[in-house]
Amino acid sequence: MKVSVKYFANMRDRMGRADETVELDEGATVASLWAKVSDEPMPENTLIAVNMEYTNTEEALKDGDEVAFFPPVTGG
Amino acid sequence: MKVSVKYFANMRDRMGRADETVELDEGATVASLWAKVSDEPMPENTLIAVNMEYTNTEEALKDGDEVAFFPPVTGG
Amino acid sequence: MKVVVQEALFDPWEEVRNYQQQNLPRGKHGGSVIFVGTMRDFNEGVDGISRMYLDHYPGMTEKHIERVCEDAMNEWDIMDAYVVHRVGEINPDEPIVLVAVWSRHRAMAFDACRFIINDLKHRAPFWKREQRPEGEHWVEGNTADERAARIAS
Amino acid sequence: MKVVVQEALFDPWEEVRNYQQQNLPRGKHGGSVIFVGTMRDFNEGVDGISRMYLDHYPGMTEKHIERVCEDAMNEWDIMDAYVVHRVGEINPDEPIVLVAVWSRHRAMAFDACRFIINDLKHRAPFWKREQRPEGEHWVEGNTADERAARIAS
Repeated sequence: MKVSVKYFANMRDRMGRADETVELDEGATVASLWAKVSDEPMPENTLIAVNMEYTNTEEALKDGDEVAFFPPVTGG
Repeated sequence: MKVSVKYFANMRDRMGRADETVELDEGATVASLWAKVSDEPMPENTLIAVNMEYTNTEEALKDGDEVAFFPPVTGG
Repeated sequence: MKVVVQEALFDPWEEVRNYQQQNLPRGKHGGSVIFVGTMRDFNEGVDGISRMYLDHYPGMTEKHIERVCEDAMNEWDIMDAYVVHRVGEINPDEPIVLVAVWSRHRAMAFDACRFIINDLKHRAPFWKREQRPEGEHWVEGNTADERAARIAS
Repeated sequence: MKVVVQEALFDPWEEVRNYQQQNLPRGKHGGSVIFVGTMRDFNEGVDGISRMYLDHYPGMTEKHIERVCEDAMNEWDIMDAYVVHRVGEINPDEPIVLVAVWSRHRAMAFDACRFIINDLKHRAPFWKREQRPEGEHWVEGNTADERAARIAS
């Protein structure tokens, strides 16, 4: 299955890319996706959204999901 | 001594006048002023200001004071 | 800091913009909180209020509100406060009162703005007389105890 | 209810006036509470911040703020809410965010406005990159625990 991945703010700088499409095995979770896109552990305080809803590393992914990784927010 | 007295809102309607000057004996308090301007007891919840500062019926008055009687406020 | 009590209708948004342009240093405040109280055409379960007359105690009103604003500026780290309150004839949908507060941080602005409008509602010498379908009616204020409880809220 | 995320500079007072004229029934709301967040030229002890870039997550940002406004309208008896948030390049003294809430009674408007801006600051996907004298700097957000604590405040 394929998921699209987005990175924002300093996560984009760290990854060196803003987005990508990743091929995953069935049953993959957010954690296994991270292991595929980076050799380093996920930075502490990283926020995760799947299909624009906050979630955590345990969430199982489905084909076509949009996954985003980003640092704590600083709007307003 | 003389004090000037003001009435606002329904207190003005009740007294039938907006203001007046009252002659008082030395040592008069707000309570004795009220007894002079009205035959009725002061309505419950009446607010009192002397020289534009909230006070109570015990306050002793001085010549030239401005005393105001009015109901609970309803601004804003 | 400025407190204005006036009969004339005013545009609260125009007032806030102008006051800010003329009085606030540029780039120093992080947040402003504005309260605008507007005349409703209903009150206390009565519909069809067509007009209102707002009585006040000239002199004491301004003095009282100015002191409340000073208290707020001492209590919280706010940069400026601006209050406009109308008196006299007011029609439904017209603004009655504007309270604008500027500060470096938003929590202070919320607290100070709320403190000023709460005190103003419960302590400043204004009285509303509504034109109701059955006739003129002085709005009843709260008793001292209720007032104290609400100021604390 | 309306949520707008835009790059263009806006005049918060003009926005509030127009939104109110077009969306609020006349004579029904007793109070409105407005928060405007403005860019400061200092932050975290650093002076001389000359510009800021506000990154965001298009789509999620709008969705998140809309849900927060719906939550506020369900939680408190408010009549309407309008939020405008800028993204992209922002200069000191320019507005970043507007949160406007209208209600029959003022306490509800204060609570709802504060709830929306607190959630927006701590949960909506925006990120600030400041142009400081020593270079560009991503502003550090709070950790989840601090965030939860502040949302409750």
